[in-house]
Amino acid sequence: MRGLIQAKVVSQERIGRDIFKLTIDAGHIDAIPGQFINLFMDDQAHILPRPISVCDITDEGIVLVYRVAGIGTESFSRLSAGDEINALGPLGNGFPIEDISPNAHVLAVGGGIGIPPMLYLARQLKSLGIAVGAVLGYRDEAFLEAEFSALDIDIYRSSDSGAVGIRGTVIDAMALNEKGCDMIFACGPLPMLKAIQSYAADNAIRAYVSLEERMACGIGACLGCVCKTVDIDEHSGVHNRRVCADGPVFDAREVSL
Amino acid sequence: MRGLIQAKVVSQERIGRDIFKLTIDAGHIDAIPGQFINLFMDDQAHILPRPISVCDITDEGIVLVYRVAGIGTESFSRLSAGDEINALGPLGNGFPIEDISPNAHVLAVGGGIGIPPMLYLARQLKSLGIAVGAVLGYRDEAFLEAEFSALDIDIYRSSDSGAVGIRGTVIDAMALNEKGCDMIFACGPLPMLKAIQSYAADNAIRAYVSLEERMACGIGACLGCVCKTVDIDEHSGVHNRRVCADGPVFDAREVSL
Amino acid sequence: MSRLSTTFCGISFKNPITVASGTFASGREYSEFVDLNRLGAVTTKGVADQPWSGNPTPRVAETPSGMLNAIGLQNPGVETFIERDLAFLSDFDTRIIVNVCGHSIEEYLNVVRRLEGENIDMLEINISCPNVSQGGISFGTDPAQVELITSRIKDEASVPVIMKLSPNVTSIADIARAAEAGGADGLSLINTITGMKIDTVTRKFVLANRTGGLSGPAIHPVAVRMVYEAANAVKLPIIGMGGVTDASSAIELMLAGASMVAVGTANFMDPGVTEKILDGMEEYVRDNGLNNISEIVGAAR
Amino acid sequence: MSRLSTTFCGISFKNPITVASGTFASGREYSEFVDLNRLGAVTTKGVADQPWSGNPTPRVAETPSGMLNAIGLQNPGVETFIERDLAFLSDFDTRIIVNVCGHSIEEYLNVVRRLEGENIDMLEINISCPNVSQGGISFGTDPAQVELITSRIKDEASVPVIMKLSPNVTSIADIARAAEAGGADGLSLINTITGMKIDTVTRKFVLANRTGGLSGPAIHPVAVRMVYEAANAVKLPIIGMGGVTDASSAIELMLAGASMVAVGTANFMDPGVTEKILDGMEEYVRDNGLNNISEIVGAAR
Ligand SMILES: Cc1cc2nc3c(=O)[nH]c(=O)nc-3n(C[C@H](O)[C@H](O)[C@H](O)COP(=O)(O)OP(=O)(O)OC[C@H]3O[C@@H](n4cnc5c(N)ncnc54)[C@H](O)[C@@H]3O)c2cc1C
Ligand SMILES: Cc1cc2nc3c(=O)[nH]c(=O)nc-3n(C[C@H](O)[C@H](O)[C@H](O)COP(=O)(O)OP(=O)(O)OC[C@H]3O[C@@H](n4cnc5c(N)ncnc54)[C@H](O)[C@@H]3O)c2cc1C
Ligand SMILES: Cc1cc2nc3c(=O)[nH]c(=O)nc-3n(C[C@H](O)[C@H](O)[C@H](O)COP(=O)(O)O)c2cc1C
Ligand SMILES: Cc1cc2nc3c(=O)[nH]c(=O)nc-3n(C[C@H](O)[C@H](O)[C@H](O)COP(=O)(O)O)c2cc1C
Ligand code: FES
Ligand code: FES
Repeated sequence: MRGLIQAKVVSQERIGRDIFKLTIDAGHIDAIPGQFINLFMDDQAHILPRPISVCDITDEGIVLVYRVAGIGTESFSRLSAGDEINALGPLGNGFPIEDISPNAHVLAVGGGIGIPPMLYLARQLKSLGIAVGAVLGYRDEAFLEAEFSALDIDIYRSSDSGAVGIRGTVIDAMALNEKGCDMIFACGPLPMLKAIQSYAADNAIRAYVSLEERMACGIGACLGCVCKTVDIDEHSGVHNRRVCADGPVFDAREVSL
Repeated sequence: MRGLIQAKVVSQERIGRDIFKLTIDAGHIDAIPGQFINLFMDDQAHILPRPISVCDITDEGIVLVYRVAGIGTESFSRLSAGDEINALGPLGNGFPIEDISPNAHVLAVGGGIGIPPMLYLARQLKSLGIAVGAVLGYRDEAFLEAEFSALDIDIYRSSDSGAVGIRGTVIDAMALNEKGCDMIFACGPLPMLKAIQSYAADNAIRAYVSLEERMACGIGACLGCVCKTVDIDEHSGVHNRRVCADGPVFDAREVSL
Repeated sequence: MSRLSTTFCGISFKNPITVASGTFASGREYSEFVDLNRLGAVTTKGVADQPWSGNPTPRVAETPSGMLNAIGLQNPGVETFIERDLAFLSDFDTRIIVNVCGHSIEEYLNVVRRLEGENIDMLEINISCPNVSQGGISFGTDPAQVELITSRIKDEASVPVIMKLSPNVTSIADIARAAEAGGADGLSLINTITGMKIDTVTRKFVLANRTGGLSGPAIHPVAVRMVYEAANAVKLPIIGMGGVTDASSAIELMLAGASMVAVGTANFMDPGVTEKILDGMEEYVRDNGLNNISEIVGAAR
Repeated sequence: MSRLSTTFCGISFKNPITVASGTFASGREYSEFVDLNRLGAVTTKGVADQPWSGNPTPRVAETPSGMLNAIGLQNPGVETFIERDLAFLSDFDTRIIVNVCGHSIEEYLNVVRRLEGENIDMLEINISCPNVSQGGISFGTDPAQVELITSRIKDEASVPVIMKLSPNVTSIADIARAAEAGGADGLSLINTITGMKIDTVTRKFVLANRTGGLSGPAIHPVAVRMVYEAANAVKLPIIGMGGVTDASSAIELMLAGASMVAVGTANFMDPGVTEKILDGMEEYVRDNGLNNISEIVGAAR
């Protein structure tokens, strides 16, 4: 039976102005890139979980990279080695890396705090022998640079300010890739995902996008976190799918963003 | 202007099965014996303060001794040196030690978790040159023994089980005092205070009792913590006085227990 | 016989713990985290005669010791529910309470009729649904409507009918009496209290629906009071709910007058919470020398 | 002119922050912790024509992110209030809002009449008091009673009359409209939501009075919703309250439609909280480039 995991903080590091890298030991956990972990606050006043994507899995534990966005992430940023934190996961479906043909060329596109899950994704794709490049769109400050460099893959960077890579969006950065691609895996803010969705449609490339939605249960029971679908969804019987359980990764053709 | 004090934990020590001694540095604080400090939990789900009597004031800070009775005291018991805790105080009136005639003989009577404030009371009385003896009624386990012994005053002990001092109540232990007394200062459970009240009335001894009541504001504004008074109280206009602001110490003749 | 076993509306339950409708779907997702066989009953998400799309997102928001939801009763309709969800649940040794919603009395009756003969133990009628013929105001706030809808459903149902009351009323006792007058077999309360949250930076309503239902620990004291008032107003047995997170908060509702207790929002805080509550109840029964947990129903004094 | 200054019922206030009646007495105790001159107004504890003893203790209890109180409106009566409390407050440069209670319309009127000519700025009428002539049910839950008591008080009062509404009603909009029909100058809401707590070990009601009023952060979402509904139902200006603990929760009530905000239970969590809220509001006004805080009243969308 699965359950709430009392995880132990292995380490915490500030890797950007308001970005932190938290490694937790949650026992043996296998995750698919794109899956997420629900973190709970140690405070009975704040009852809902905070979903954070798996950024990496190392010998030390699960690596989670997050931006301080509010009271929950702020409280996580104060944790240090040895502290305990309740976690649930891994949750969600993850990117369909097992279904990719071995000679495909994949672009892993991350924007902002959608960058972290691209690290684990790219690493796993590479270990499956699949050609992968990373397209990373920052605001104005780079993070996880060493980790991405260590992957030894093609990386195309952009930023809003031009401080990192070219000035522009991830779509602009994708133009730097001259190797072409058959598949895009993307995570980032909604406008970026919309742009990926039309880019993929226009160029007849398959794309999978990882969505965000406010969550309560995180496991598909409360229907709090749905996204709109083009067709009637078999499970819901309506044009809704559950981001936490049916996603967070969706075929870009099936969702209305 | 007074305000919430961000106190620092100097030390915490377990001194009984479920009894802890917490020393906090709350800046320079002068307290009258019988006054209390409101401690706050670091948890937005638990919003009311926990009143704890001043057990002692040393060079290190304010000493508070408390029994784990619920979620608040349980959370305090997990604090250790260097942690922060919000505190308000000292609050309340305290025992009228300044009004005692220099040749009076005072008995400081503490029952259970009403024992700790008797330490500071006895020490202060002694330093004013007033003759004081302590009557301490335990459940079955002694605590603060060394601290009381160090005062070098007469001590009469009783316990429910007989494990400490004589088997019986503080009234029984008071009988061991052959020096007589002109004044009783008491803190402890309600049945004990009632017994003190009638003992004092029967023996025409003045007595002051420290009462407990559920509190919200702790400063006399919310009227949450009243006790019944024999006469109409001038402030309230009715037979009620505020335990937090007019007490917690009352002349035993003025309250209906 | 277990000391937690109980009887409610003439039906035996292995224990008084069920889940609050809409927080547990039909149990499939939570079956990875909870042994459904341990629960007294599974209460399923509100089901209508047709699929409902529910509200736009965001549908949930956190509030102090609570949350707001405006799911809008999304459900796949009674056909899919029977084929998929009832079929799934029938493999477990637990009672099945089906929560029903509708926009009109006719829609409720369609669901009730369609469920006739299916493997279900009780019906729980959610009367906080928007009543289209009354301009979207819920059925549950007007005693006359409550009595009417109760009696209409009772006419058609062959299993016990539990009316689920809304707390957004001046007198829960009046509503409880109306349900009793309509022939209800039991009551369940409380549904969520209507609330709202606004983002002070964007000045936007946090929920797309503007208002949502407040649930979780924050509302527990209101639930205890309303269960107490309802239990003192009528003779019907009550399923209490609202902010239950542990054995103690469940027991409080029973002391106030509830015969069974449903756990809702707490499932989101810990998916295994229902089993922990059951463990805590066993301990309570033992520590207090009770022969059966039902001895404490309405025992507060 | 400060960017927090505001006008309410034609009276100018240096800022929109006051305190919730009954949580701040008449300001004397809190004056050790707060510079009363900084507050827009002090709202005093409910005062009756005679001293009231209130309820037996325990009168307060903690609940998740909230508390219950059953003080029972203990007060020393209007004579002592005028002599002692009004005299004390008149030394400060802040507005004075006097909260009034009574068991009958006559008792309310006695207080209102006695306060005529005294140095007060507004009356706030607490209609959650037990109405003796109606069997102890509060005045505030029946629109007809609300309209009647409002108009009777308006007939006698020479300062603006704010009706303080109870949230324990099916439709806060109906009650707001009744107050408006009765001639109220403004509304204040919400009073506490009735709740209950039971000790599972002793099986006793934690409050001697059994039920108490729930206040604090737990009820904030309900307060926001009710302020929004009332603001959309009537043209009267509103003092919003319920669970305000910081500038953000105060601003939320203003975005929902409150022109002023009262801070209650939060004073118990930090006696200096009102000044911190004012600091936070100044920052908000600056950060958002507002000319005046009142620009945000009802601005949620
Ligand atoms: C599947 C998924 C994966 C995510 N992965 C990451 C990640 O790897 N790194 C990262 O920094 N952030 C990630 N997020 C966003 C992250 O969950 C929010 O930033 C975080 O919950 C904010 O919590 P808070 O308490 O700091 O903010 P508050 O605004 O105080 O949170 C209040 C409530 O709103 C919810 N909430 C607030 N923002 C969001 C949001 N953007 N999405 C969903 N719920 C939100 C919170 O969970 C909480 O319940 C992810 C979100 C989802 C849905
Ligand atoms: C003036 C005064 C002085 C006190 N001095 C001491 C002391 O020196 N050492 C000590 O161990 N205890 C003392 N107490 C009792 C102490 O305040 C309670 O044991 C403590 O508040 C319990 O909090 P909790 O969260 O652990 O228990 P819970 O039962 O979880 O508390 C729930 C709520 O009830 C209140 N409460 C519970 N028990 C009491 C009580 N007996 N009196 C008042 N409020 C209560 C809490 O403050 C809180 O608001 C004193 C009480 C008062 C009024
Ligand atoms: C996400 C969510 C969905 C809900 N859906 C329903 C529903 O479909 N039908 C219903 O009668 N009540 C529904 N409720 C109300 C709960 O069943 C319950 O009455 C309420 O949440 C109070 O209990 P709690 O505080 O334990 O959650 C829902 C509550 C939540 C939080
Ligand atoms: C201890 C206490 C006493 C109160 N006394 C009164 C009162 O005398 N008159 C009144 O109208 N409201 C009274 N109230 C209600 C508050 O004024 C306020 O409406 C309510 O507490 C909600 O605000 P809050 O959550 O900020 O406390 C009292 C509230 C508390 C907690
Ligand atoms: S968060 Fe509950 S269904 Fe997704
Ligand atoms: S606790 Fe508020 S008056 Fe004593």
